Amino acid sequence: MGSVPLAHYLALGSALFAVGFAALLVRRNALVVFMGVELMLNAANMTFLAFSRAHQTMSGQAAAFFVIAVAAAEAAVGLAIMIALVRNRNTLNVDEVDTLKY
Amino acid sequence: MTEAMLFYPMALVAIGGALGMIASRNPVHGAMYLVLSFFGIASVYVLLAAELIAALQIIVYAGAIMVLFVFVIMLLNLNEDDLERPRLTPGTIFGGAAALAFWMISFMVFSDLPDQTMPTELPEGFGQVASVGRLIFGPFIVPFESTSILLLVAMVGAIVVAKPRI
Amino acid sequence: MGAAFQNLLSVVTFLPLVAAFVVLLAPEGRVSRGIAFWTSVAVFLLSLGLLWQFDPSSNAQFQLEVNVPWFESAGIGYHIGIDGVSLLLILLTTFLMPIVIASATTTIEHRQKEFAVAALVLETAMLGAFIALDMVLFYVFWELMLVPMFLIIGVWGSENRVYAAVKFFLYTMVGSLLMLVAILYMYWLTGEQGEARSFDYYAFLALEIAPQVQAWLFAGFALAFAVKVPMFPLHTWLPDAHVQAPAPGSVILAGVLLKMGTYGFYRFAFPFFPEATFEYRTLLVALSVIGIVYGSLMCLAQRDMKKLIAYSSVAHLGFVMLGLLAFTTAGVTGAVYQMLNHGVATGALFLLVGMLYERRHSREIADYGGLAKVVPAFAAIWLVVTLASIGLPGTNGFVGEFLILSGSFVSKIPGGKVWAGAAATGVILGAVYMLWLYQRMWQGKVVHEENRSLRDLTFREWGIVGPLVALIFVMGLFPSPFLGIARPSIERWVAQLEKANPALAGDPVPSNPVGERALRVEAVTGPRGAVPAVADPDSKPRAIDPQQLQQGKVRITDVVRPQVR
Amino acid sequence: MPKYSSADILGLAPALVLIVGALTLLLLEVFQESEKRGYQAWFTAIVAAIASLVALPMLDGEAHRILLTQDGLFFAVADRFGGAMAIVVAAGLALSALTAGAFLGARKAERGEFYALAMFAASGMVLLAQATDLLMIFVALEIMSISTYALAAYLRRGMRTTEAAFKYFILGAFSTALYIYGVALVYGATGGQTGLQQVAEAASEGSLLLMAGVAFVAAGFFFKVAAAPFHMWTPDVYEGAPTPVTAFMAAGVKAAAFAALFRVFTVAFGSEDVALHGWMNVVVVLAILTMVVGNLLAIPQRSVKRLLAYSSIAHAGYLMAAIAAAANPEVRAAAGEGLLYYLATYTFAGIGAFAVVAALERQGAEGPLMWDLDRFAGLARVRPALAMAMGLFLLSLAGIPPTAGFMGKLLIFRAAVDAKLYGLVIFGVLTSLVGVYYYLRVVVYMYMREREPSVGELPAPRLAMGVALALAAIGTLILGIVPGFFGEIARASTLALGG
Amino acid sequence: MEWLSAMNPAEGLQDALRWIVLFPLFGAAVNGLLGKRLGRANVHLVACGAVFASFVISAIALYTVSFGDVSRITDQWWRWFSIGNVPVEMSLTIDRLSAVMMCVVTGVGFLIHIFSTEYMSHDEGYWRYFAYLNLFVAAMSLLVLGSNLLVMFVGWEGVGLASYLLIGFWYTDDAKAFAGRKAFVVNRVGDFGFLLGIFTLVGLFGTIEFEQLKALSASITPDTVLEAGIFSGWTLGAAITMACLFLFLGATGKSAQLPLYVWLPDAMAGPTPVSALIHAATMVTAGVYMVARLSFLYAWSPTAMATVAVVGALTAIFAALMAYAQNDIKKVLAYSTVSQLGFMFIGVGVGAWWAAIYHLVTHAFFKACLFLGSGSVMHAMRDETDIRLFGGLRKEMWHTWATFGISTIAITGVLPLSGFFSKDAILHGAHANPNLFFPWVPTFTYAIGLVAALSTSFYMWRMFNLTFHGERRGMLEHRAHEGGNAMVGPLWVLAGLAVGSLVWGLPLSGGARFENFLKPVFRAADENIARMTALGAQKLGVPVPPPPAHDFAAMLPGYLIALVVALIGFGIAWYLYLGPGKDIPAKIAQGAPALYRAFANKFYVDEFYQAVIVAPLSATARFLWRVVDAFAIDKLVVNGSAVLTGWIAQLFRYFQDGNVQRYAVVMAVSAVVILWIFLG
Repeated sequence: MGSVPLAHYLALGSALFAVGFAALLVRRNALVVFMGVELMLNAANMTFLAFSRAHQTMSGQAAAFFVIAVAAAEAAVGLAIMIALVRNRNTLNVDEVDTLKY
Repeated sequence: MTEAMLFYPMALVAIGGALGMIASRNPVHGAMYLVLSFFGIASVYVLLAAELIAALQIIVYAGAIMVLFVFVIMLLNLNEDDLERPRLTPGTIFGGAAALAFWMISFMVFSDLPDQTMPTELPEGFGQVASVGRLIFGPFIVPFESTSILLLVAMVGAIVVAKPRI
Repeated sequence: MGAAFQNLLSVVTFLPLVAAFVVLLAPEGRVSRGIAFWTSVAVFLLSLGLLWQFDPSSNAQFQLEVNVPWFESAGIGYHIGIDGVSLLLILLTTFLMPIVIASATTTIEHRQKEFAVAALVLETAMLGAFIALDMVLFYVFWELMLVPMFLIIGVWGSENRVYAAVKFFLYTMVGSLLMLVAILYMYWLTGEQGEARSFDYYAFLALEIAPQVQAWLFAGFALAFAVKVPMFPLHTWLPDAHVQAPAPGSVILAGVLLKMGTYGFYRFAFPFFPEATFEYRTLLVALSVIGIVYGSLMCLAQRDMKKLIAYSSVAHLGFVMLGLLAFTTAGVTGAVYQMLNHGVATGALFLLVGMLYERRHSREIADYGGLAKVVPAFAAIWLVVTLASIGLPGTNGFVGEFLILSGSFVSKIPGGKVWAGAAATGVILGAVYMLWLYQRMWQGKVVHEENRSLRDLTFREWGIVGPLVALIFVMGLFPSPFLGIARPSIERWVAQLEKANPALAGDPVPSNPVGERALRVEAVTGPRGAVPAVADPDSKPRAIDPQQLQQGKVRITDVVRPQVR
Repeated sequence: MPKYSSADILGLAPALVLIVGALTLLLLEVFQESEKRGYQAWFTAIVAAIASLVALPMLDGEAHRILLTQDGLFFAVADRFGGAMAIVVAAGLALSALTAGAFLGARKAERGEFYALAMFAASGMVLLAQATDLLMIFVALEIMSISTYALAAYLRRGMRTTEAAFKYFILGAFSTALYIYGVALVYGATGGQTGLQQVAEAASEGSLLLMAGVAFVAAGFFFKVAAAPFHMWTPDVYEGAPTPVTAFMAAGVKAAAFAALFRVFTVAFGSEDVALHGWMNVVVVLAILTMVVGNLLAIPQRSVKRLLAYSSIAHAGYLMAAIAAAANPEVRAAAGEGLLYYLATYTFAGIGAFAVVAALERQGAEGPLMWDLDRFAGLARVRPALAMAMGLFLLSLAGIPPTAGFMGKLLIFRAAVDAKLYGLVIFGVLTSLVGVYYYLRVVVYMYMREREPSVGELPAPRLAMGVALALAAIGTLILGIVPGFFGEIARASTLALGG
Repeated sequence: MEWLSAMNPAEGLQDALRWIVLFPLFGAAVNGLLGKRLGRANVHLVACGAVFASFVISAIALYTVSFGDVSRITDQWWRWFSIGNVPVEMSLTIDRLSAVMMCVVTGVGFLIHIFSTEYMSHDEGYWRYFAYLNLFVAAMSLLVLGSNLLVMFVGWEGVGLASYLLIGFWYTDDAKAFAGRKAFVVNRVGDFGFLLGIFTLVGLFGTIEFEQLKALSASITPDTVLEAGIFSGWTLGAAITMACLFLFLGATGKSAQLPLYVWLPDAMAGPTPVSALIHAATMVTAGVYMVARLSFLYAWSPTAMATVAVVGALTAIFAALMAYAQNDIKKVLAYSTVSQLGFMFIGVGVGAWWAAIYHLVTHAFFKACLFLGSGSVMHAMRDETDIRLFGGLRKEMWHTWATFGISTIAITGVLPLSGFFSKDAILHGAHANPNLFFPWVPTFTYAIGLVAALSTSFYMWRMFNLTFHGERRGMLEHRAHEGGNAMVGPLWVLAGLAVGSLVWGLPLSGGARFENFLKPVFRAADENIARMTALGAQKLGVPVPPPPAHDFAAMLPGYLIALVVALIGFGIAWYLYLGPGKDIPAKIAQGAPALYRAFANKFYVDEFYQAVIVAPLSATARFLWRVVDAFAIDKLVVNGSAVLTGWIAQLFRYFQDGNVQRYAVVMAVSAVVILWIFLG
């Protein structure tokens, strides 16, 4: 006891990924869907950092840094798109955004 | 000893927050749960000797991004009718199953790893601002500078998209 | 000019394409028509120059070869060259094109300029396919043909034209694409067996391919060509395409495009895969014979004259395939000749149909009847063409059919006698349906009032069908000049296949030992009264040497032509 | 610490030129009056031209590893492959920009931001093609993606535009997450490496962890290249986005993504264990699936834009075939040649076709009617040149000689045959036959139908559009008739990639 | 005649032979292309002149081969093409056989041309008519003169074409157009056999030249088992039999034998002079000529010979029976022609070659005369052909009556006219020539031949009596009148020839003149028969039968029987149609209506063919088209695959339902599946 095995960190990461996955697939609210994506990015970060520590290489931390930056950028544009969507459709329910089909 | 004592509760917080996000009907509540989860995650980051990233996690994610989320939610001013009711559709079933399957598979993968123990000794300044900074501004200069373009793009893009008229 | 002369083959091939661009920029009407027509005439005249450059007695497999890299890193070359057979087909093409373009002046009622462009592009594509000795180059031309033909059917066709055009395109493309796969496989093989990977004809020819693999590759090639021929049961695009195409389109389609399939078999499929060819020959022979009989029977059931002629093409091309598959000099010669014949005769028929359609706007046979009284010259020409189509001796059709049937009868096809016999019933059926058509359209009484005032052939129309009718007789009576061009190539070809399997290919020996002896004597002394060892058996026999007569080297006749008058 | 040199700057020059161009436009936009924006499209085209010019030196010479550290870390490379891709991307940018100039001009919606975003996206694409590190790829991918999200949403007054952008964004973010998670696993599996070569060295055998990483990285890429079953966003997004953007997405995004996919899969995951016995079969299946789905679903479409969207999926299938062939180290060079050539042909023909759609798009209407086949009816009479150009593009897309598309298909199928993927090739040719059917349908409408007055007036022809179409047509013809020229480049560049 | 031999006729004739063909061909071309503008007189001049020129050359050639130094003259024209390494020469050759044929063709042809100038004087298509007629003569000349099977075949089909054109001359009448077509198609069935025969010979001997075949045939051993070529495993005799039978199929088509005779009665739709020339005198004898030409081959095949003889005999009797109940003057003559052709085939079938040719020649004269006579009657009777309406025409048309009568005497075989000798020569050959292989054949053919001869006599006299004697039974108001010189002249010339040609058949000591005249031609055949007989005898273990005697003494019993038979026929016809038994035919018709109808309807052979061949064929065609072609292949397979693709596309399309989350689920599931696969 004392030190936590690598697998547990990774499992935590994959658990977060799975939850984000689920949020993305199950929830109808576009914002919550997007939050799921954010969670998945965090899962990736968790994995990076776990391995970074396991292998004692810091490039994993640099990677996490980039992931956070990307997440921020995505959030900016993504939220802007949702604003535009609500302006047009007055809804954030992904089920209702389906005029383009077949 | 301390690692385990900190890890499992924090992991629980992270997972719980995430599950709370999924479970809450109101997106604002969801966002709050997510912030909670992020805090948990950041704590685990600390355990992983990534102080800088943990700080960034709090500042950028919990601080900036989630505020942005909440701001948007408020801006859009959703009322009660917009709150979704949980439904079981083929999509949700398959989605949930896929997520679960993924998690199961990941167990298989991770348990297969040959070396499970975390090294206790870490190099000097591992995960500290200085060393990570040297890394990022040194070998990682190309992706780092690209990130600046990325952020610029995001800014321009957000403005273009969110501007009321063209 | 010198360079143009040296590259005459390329000039002939690409001149129409250049003209197509010029026409595209020219104003609609007389000018663009004129450019198109005179270009095609010029191309024909230039292709006569090819005749002059071509040396039939040469031992080279191909002549006028040009081989320059085109896409060097991929092993694709601009490799062209002709043998006697392709030369004949080139001449057929260039000969038909001016006629087609001239006939389009009246039969094509709108967008004549675009038609001329399509026709010229098509000409380049067809000529290119006949000269290409690089598989990719060939494939490029082969597929390029589809586009203008598609437009010709689809834009200028009759009521159901779009269906027919699309069907034509897709149907013929199915096979081609599988052929492409086969080509690519063989290309890979050239890398395995040779130094450099190449799409070159010779490289493909030199491949040694395991029999099971050959079967697959052969299937790919054969499918492409069989669709184009078209062989039963892959023929159903043809009636639609023919019926819907405008008359000039049908002429090109029947006259040249169908020959692409048989030419492909001749040039590529059989020489590349001799083992597979022999393995599946019986099947192909059976399909050819079925095609002959089946096509003829189809004709008996048609009410639309273009459809009838289209199905008759199925039968005629069945003959061609049978002749090719005989792998005897006679059969292949006949097949090649029949390709030309079919181009001339069926081309002429479609032209005539077009002229009728122009007058009456109907393809229903029932809408005609008794026309010979009204338009006798028209009827006479039609009859002549009909006779050529059913292979009356004296017309070109006979020579081809006879050579094919005799060539396959005496060939080493297992059961060749029976197949040839079955095919020969096509001769009967051909007469049945063609003459029935003639009777229904031209004989009897005039039953439709509007037919009473039909115009007979105009001067221009005479000019269009005249050359074809003349050619029918010239080719029927004097086939030797035509066959002489192709004969050495064909003999080489047959010898090549005979080498691959002497038990199944090659010229027959007479069954009777006595006959064999006679033939050997013939070979030494030449036929009755001819000088020994005549290089070209098709040339006119020359006078006899009296000395040989005395020495008994020359055989029996009671009176021989004296050398000096 | 890396050592800087001018070669490093030159190696990044194409991307830098594009970025500088974008920044210039952004700055100029501040001082811009609304009527005088006509130059922006031309400006973009010129910047693209300069970018491709500065990419030319990359085409001959040694690959230069940009900012190589002592540890052997480097994130991008200036090699032939990258140079060739930069040129293809620049061509796509120029054509789309000119198309957009006409398109937006007609809608009075020209803004500098549009072109700036396009140039940013292009710079992302160039970087993507040059990137040699999974993280660098991630960043470049995001530059490209985020720009295109914004571009897709550009005409946000249209309902469809925002919907398209929304879908694109949600799924794009999802795929990004998949990708980066995969990178993280690869990172773990290789003992902390993300550079492609380092990964290759560390992971010649496929451990479970590595293969899981490869799976997620692949899934991320499959989304970007629109391979079935990750393709489902494509028709919707392509239909909803402004047509010039669609053109740019179909050609540029796909080209860059395929370039990166090729580089990653051959360099990092190219060992026999990982490739030949690993991802190849999956890619084969997906390639077949993509070809089938793309071609099949294009058949019932009446909206030409959507039809072309499905067709672009089909083309992704053919490109996937090249990837599958590249699993075999022996045919990797041939596969890369085919891929690169095909991308170039698709850039010209695909953008050309979308440009024609843009030129005919019905203004003021919403819905599929905007691009209905009826809009194309009788086009050959009204606008013969436009119809002819469209015909040419469609023939190229259908792979009929002597257009570029044929040569592209030939090279790809050649590679697949070399790799003994006969089933794939046969599926390829058969589905391309299906493709011919729907391409011909458009030709049928253009040449064989009469124009109905009810479909509305055609927009007036515009110079930028004409130039774009002419360039695309010339490119399509040249790549088809004189294949040697670009073929050599493609061959040399993939040979150098270390096949 | 000094000048003729001085210029070395053989040499001069070499190039002249082609003119036999070319003159009429040019005549046809000139009349066909320009005839409309030339004017009637010029058209006549061209047509008759061309044929006459041919006749003159033929006559000179006949003289040369009969009395000159050479027995054969060959004109090498040009090399047509080659069947592989078998050259096909367009070359003409004339020997005694073909010279006789040529003289008959051009001579009778010329007379008929002359006759036609008046007969066709009212037809506006006269120029066309003469063009066709000239074309026919040209083609027939080619047929006769061809030095190989293929040139013969050119003529063979050429005469078919001319026949087609002339039968359908009045093409606005659908029935006539149909008759022409029927003739052509039925002939094509025969030609099919002819072609296969040629192929067989090519495969067997590698040559198609008559002279080469003849030379080769001398050294044949029929039971050799062949080793090489397409007939390996066959015996040589079997292969030759196959060739001969195929060629004979061709002959049955052209010469209207069972089972392909059906076209000839219908061919009477053409102008009557055409019937005289083509369907009586010349073209229909081509089959006989061909068999005679190839006699040296048939000699090696007893089976083929027997087949020829039996088919000839059956045709002779069958056609004669059908002629009983015909009321159309031309139809009677048509069946009579078929019947007489049967006689000729008996002749060639039993090896009495010269007799067959002799009958061919005499038949040409009297049958042409009969046809022209019937034409004269029709000309006088407003184109009416029903003999029931005639009667007593003797008074109005004396010349016609006289010439018709002479010819009838000739055809019925009454002493001493030519028909008697020619027919009897055949009958004599039939019963006297031994047949080791099929011993029943001589008896059979002889018996049938006698019955046929009796029938011939009966129906010919019946027709003659009904037409020219008794009282007019119809068209009472119409006054018949004799034609002009152009019509009467040829009648008399032909009648004269019918009488005069008897001199060749007189049974002199050492054989008839004609027999000796043709001996060189048939020497090879006779020798081959002798060889074959010797071989057969050796095999069967019987002595070689002696050759039959054919001097007058040996033939006398046969003559008497034949004469009696002819007279019985005459007697019955007189009794039933002029004498006291006038009402018996009607009674028979009433008493046995089925029998009568069967006779009158030609035993329903046409109907039989219609039901067994034509109708099934067209039904099959329709079925194949509608069901196999249009439905099974095109709709089901071709379009079906397209439609199926479309359906699948439509089905899959609805998976694309626009819901982004659905897409995400698909992506996610796929990703997981891929992961699973990657992990193995």
